[in-house]
Amino acid sequence: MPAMNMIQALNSALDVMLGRDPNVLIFGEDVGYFGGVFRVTDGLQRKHGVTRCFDSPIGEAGIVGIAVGMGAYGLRPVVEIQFADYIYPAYDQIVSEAARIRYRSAGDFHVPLTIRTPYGGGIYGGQTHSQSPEALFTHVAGIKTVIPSNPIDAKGLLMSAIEDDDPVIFLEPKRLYNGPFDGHHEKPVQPWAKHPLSDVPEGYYTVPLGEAAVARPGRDLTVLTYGTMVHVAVAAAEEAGVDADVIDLRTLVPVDIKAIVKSVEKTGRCVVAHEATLTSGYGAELCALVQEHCFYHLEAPVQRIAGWDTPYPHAFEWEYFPGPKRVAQAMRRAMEK
Amino acid sequence: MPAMNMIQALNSALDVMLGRDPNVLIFGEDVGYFGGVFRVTDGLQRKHGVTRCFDSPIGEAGIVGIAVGMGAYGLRPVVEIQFADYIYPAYDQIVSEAARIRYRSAGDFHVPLTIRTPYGGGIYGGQTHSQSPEALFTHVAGIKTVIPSNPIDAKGLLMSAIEDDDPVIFLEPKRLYNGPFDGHHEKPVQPWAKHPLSDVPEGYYTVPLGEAAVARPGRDLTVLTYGTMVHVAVAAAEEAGVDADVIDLRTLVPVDIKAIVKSVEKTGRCVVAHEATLTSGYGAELCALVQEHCFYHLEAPVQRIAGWDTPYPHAFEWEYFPGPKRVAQAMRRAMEK
Amino acid sequence: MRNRGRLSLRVPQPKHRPGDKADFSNVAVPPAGSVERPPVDVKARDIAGHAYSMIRVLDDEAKAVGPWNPRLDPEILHKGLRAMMLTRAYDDRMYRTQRQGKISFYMKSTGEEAASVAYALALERDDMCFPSYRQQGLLIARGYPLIDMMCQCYSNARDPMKGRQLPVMYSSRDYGFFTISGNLGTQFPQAVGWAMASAYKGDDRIAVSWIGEGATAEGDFHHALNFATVYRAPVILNVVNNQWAISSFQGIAGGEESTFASRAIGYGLPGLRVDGNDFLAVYAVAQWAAERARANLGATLVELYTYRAEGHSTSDDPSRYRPSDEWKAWPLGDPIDRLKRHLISIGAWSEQQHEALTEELTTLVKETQREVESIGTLADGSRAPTQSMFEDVFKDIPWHLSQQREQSGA
Amino acid sequence: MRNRGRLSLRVPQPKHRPGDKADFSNVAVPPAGSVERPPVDVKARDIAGHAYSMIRVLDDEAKAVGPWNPRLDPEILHKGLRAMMLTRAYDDRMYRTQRQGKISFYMKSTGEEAASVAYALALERDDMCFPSYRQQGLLIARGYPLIDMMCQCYSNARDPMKGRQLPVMYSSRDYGFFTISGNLGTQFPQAVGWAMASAYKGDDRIAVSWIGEGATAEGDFHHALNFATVYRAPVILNVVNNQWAISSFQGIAGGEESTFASRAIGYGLPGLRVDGNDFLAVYAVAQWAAERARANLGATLVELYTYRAEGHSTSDDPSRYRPSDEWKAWPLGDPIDRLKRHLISIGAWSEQQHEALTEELTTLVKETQREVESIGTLADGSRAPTQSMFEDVFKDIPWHLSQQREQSGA
Ligand SMILES: Cc1ncc(C[n+]2csc(CCOP(=O)(O)OP(=O)(O)O)c2C)c(N)n1
Ligand SMILES: Cc1ncc(C[n+]2csc(CCOP(=O)(O)OP(=O)(O)O)c2C)c(N)n1
Ligand SMILES: [Mg+2]
Ligand SMILES: [Mg+2]
Repeated sequence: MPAMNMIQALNSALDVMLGRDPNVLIFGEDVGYFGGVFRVTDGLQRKHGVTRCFDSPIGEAGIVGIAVGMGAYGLRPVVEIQFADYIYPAYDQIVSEAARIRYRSAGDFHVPLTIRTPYGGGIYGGQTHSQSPEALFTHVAGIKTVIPSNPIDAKGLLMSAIEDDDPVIFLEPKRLYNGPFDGHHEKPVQPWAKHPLSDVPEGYYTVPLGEAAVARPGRDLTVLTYGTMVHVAVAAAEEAGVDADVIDLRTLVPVDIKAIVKSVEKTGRCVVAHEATLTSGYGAELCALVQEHCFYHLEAPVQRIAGWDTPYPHAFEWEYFPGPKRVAQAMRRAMEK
Repeated sequence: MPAMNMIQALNSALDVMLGRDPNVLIFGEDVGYFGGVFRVTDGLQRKHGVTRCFDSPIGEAGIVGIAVGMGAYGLRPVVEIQFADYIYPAYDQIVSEAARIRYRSAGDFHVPLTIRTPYGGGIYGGQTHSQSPEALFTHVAGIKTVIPSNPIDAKGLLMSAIEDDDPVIFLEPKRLYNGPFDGHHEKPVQPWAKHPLSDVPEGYYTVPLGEAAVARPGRDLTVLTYGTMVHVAVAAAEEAGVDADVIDLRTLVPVDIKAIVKSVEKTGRCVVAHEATLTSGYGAELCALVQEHCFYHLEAPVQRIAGWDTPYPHAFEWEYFPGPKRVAQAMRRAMEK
Repeated sequence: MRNRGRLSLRVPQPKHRPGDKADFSNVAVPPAGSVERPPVDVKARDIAGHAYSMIRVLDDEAKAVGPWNPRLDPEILHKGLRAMMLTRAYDDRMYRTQRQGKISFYMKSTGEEAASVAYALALERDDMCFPSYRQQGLLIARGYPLIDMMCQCYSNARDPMKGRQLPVMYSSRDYGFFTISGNLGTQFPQAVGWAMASAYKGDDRIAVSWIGEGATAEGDFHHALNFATVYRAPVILNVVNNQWAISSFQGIAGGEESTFASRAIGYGLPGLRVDGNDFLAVYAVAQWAAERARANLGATLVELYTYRAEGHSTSDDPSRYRPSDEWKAWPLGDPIDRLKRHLISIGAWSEQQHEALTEELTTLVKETQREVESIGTLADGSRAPTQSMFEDVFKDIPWHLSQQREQSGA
Repeated sequence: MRNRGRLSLRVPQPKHRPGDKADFSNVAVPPAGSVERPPVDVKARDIAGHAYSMIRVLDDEAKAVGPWNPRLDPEILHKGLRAMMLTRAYDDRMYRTQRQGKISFYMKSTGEEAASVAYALALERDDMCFPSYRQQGLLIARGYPLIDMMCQCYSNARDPMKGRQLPVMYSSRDYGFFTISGNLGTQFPQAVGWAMASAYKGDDRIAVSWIGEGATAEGDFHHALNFATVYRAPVILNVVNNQWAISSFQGIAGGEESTFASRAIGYGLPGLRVDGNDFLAVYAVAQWAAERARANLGATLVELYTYRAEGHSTSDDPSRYRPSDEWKAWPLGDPIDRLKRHLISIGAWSEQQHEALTEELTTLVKETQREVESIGTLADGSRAPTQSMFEDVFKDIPWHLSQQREQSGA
């Protein structure tokens, strides 16, 4: 099997799905001839034709509104929002429409829509190319939220998302596109090729939505995380010398509560980590779930590590990014008490 | 002092502020000649003139975008979004613009904007007239989120919000407009006039942002809540026979952490209640804060009571609404363990 | 450039408020038959003038005249008349039902029946409609069971929407009627998306949408026109300019500065302005735009010029913001009355037949209502099973919703 | 209606891709001086044709001709030339600086300098600009310290934005330059709001905004035009049609179906289409629209027809999606070259002077850069104090941010 980086894996998922299902089509800003600013749709227009992968006007609300109508017709549109930071104009069509059409019509209509969008920091993108808006979707009934952390999962989850009959927000950790990243920005970039999870099957397979994975098994402490932070957490565990059970949630809604409970009951300690701003982040939900389901197993408060409650400041990339040092500190705090 | 219901109190706040500050102006859908679909701006156009309180096109994004520009000029616009359910088209202008202009310009510009909007259920409004979207704002750095629960607070908080130099989302519990409501929909509606908190000063005063109030002092258990649910929680405490310390948060961001910690340290037990959907609701943040700040005082898991994770279904108003029965159950659960 | 006069802010005001005498003499009403009917493959720019005129077929004597006369069989006219009258009878009944406290809410389409009924008859049965909340005439004209409409309003056990939506928020895939949103404008780009999908699949069905003139201010109006023009989508986009958006008049939506049909011009789309109370004119325009769409020539924007004869909804009292006699002063009359007079003038109808039909439809609605009430009303407790409120959030119920269903005791 | 041909989806394609020879023979370029200059109180509908033509002043011999000739003093022309040349020199330098890895990102405005510089000179100093990211010429023409611009790009200790924003995302209240957003289109309604505020206060200042032709597809474009027309806001709304939006050509924004200036028509606003590379034409149109706005006659939409000569940003490689010689084939030339030739033709400039000025400005930029680098660069660690990242989220720092500041160790 060829080593693929995350871009290649996502590209392969789209290619396979375009090949399998004539109802799949792709559009978004710059995704057609050019292949997307991160090259995820590279070559798809040439291979599958201009009506299957094409450029759209710069109007995110329009993109999603159009896709909702296509979904109602019976297609499976896969749209790209160029950066997650630009998804807000489409928020109404996502929240009021895509998410609620099945419910409000009592199943008469539904929208099998996938919205792909690169999210997260680590690329000096400043306040409008670094955001992690997942919690703004996990609060909305009727949407699934998915975040992969490696090429194999990225491809398998994306194919599942496209086949899913409900709308899926598929957030791609852009800092992981070209290589795993553990937060050590001072170290040279590693390519995915050296990582076992880059060994991606060429054809069709799926990774089911709603199932977490164990990124690093451990006994002392549970880390609940996703996306780029999975790699940061694994590095932090080594650095803190803590035998952490790092759970890569992969799907945020519906979350794999069994995997969470199993791990926290085992370890009795928990750290929750994400890049998004702390307050009302998805970490708050994880804290709440853990204390609801595992209160009597908890030996210390759940520690949240997250982006600060500020916009993402360009010059303070690494002060903002919740890197391994901060995660390791949280692990130690969780272990001390 | 005259008894005012919440609509009159809010109207009075706007009237006083229009009188005090020529930079205050009001606009929104149907707020001008007609005085708003809930009558909150009734009479203001007649009294203060058409340019100080006027109708706008039906475009929430436009309304907020215009207001951001006015704020940058130096005005203090107060805009109405007719129902909180219709705030999503404006989400980008709120999140990417109003919330971040001070930060991104390093203080060169700021936007003293108040966005008023009726929220919450209890009026058989169905999926698009019942929503509680507060958590979609509490996650966003740079916005304050305020929710009053009675006429005195409503007026005082609204005047503070208008005077505040940061953007404020001011959510008005529409089911409380005409009278306090404890969730007993089968009982006849009580007017505010019979309630002590309807004794509203006619002129100018403020209730500071960021300070919670004790709606019902108690020793056994803390309830953290806001808006309509304050009244539901007080009723539930009586019904459950639990001596609950009901904290009316009033401001969600920045939240009054001292009041929270003081109460939970006293009671050791906590229930969090809101109407919004459970998952990633503001209750999750409250759970997380309580367990972070009071872990070693907690004798039982924090209980969350919230709207179910579904859209608000018209025919199931009272099965959806987290009424006193559900809150009382949660109180008993919190007391049992 | 300095020392200019000071600027001032203009806020548009309607000509008349409660207490004033209604007067529409400012509304230019061109004679019926005076607007040219271009071929469907006309260049949009060559008919820019159509956006400022008004396509009318029925003249003051209720005769059908001019190039837009669709020359319909009386059979179709009878169908149209019946559907408009049934829509009105149904609206009247449901309004009163709301006033009696039996349903929570209602929205009438009185005075605007042609805007939906004429379309329903001009379109193919499987063309897809993306309505706003005031096109109940589409369902009625397409023969959707009245009883199902009414059960939806009653939110009872037979409500096809399972009590999930406010009254009037119908949905029927089988009848080509997209689920109505409470959020204004969202259906407009969705219709364009559906039409693009149809074109993508090499289908021959088109999509049609309706938006209120007030809601054209939403961004989705722009997105719809823009995507429609870029991808040449087979879609008809209607602006129902009924002069009012709750309490604000069409000037607050920009209607005093230009027509809504003229919004098409900047996108390079044809914009047609039509007498919305003229059944034949609406039918003819629908036919023209549908033919254009089906010929792969793209979208048309249509302004249906009409008047909202009643309150915005049962929550509204229009006497608070407009003269109560505006509807009577409205220069384009009543679509039902005008079609009735036309049918009489061609000898295909009579006052007696009209009275009998009115009677028949009133009875039909009453009897349907009796049947609906025998199924049950929300107040009696007839409704979908409680546990159904946890269904259809997703295709399959995830763990957290089944847990919540359990907690709810449903 | 059945048995029609099947529909098909049209996706617009540019005429040329890499490897093709660039050819703009399809671009209609009317002769300079051929478009009428109406009085500023003209009715928008009476100049609908202006949206499809092109206002041009400089003819092929670089002579200023026709009714739009603003007849400017050479002094102003010299100012304009200098500001355009400084903008280009600055852009070139910063681009190279990014390539050297000293700054993280950059966006040039090459070929579009007139779109901002001519405006800056035609407006009053205290009129408020709401730019997108390609109007650095405004700051330069208004005399904003080059060193501060550069420090912003370096995110160093003197960056007025305290390192909070990507390079080029300037802000200066003092110079009437609104803080640039990374989100496209949001500034357009904000400008209208500012203008409405000015009118509300009886002020005489107007607002001006710029948006790319690609970004006109955002809803905010529609909101801006709609609110501007309804409240007759004193604002000038510019669409910079530079033919490209990253990799997608203007047809993807609807530009093949109509002009962007014509979008004004449906709102009842004047829409003027201008040769954006003609300094005098841009100046004249800015003057006209400003006069109209200041006379309380409302907004104007201006399409500045130009060409993005370089990549979208330093992250972009245009040779992947368009012929590399497009810029050379562009029929409207280079705004700097055209103004230079005009000045020479009227005897107010010479090749020698031009060379000397180029030299002077290159040196100025270089010396400024030296000064900036002596203050420091992000890579060296020169930047605002770390704790400042917790400031300006709110006016006052709330408890949770001061706690986080503490936790951060800043
Ligand atoms: C996004 C959104 N904003 C506001 C509303 C509230 N609202 C419901 S109907 C209405 C007026 C609509 O007027 P118009 O579009 O002219 O349609 P009409 O009722 O006249 O058919 C308003 C403001 C809404 N439903 N959705
Ligand atoms: C809301 C939003 N969507 C997408 C982007 C990404 N983006 C940045 S610039 C750009 C192209 C803009 O093209 P145009 O408006 O023509 O301006 P130009 O760059 O040509 O000046 C895109 C798609 C963004 N910044 N904001
Ligand atoms: Mg209307
Ligand atoms: Mg461009």
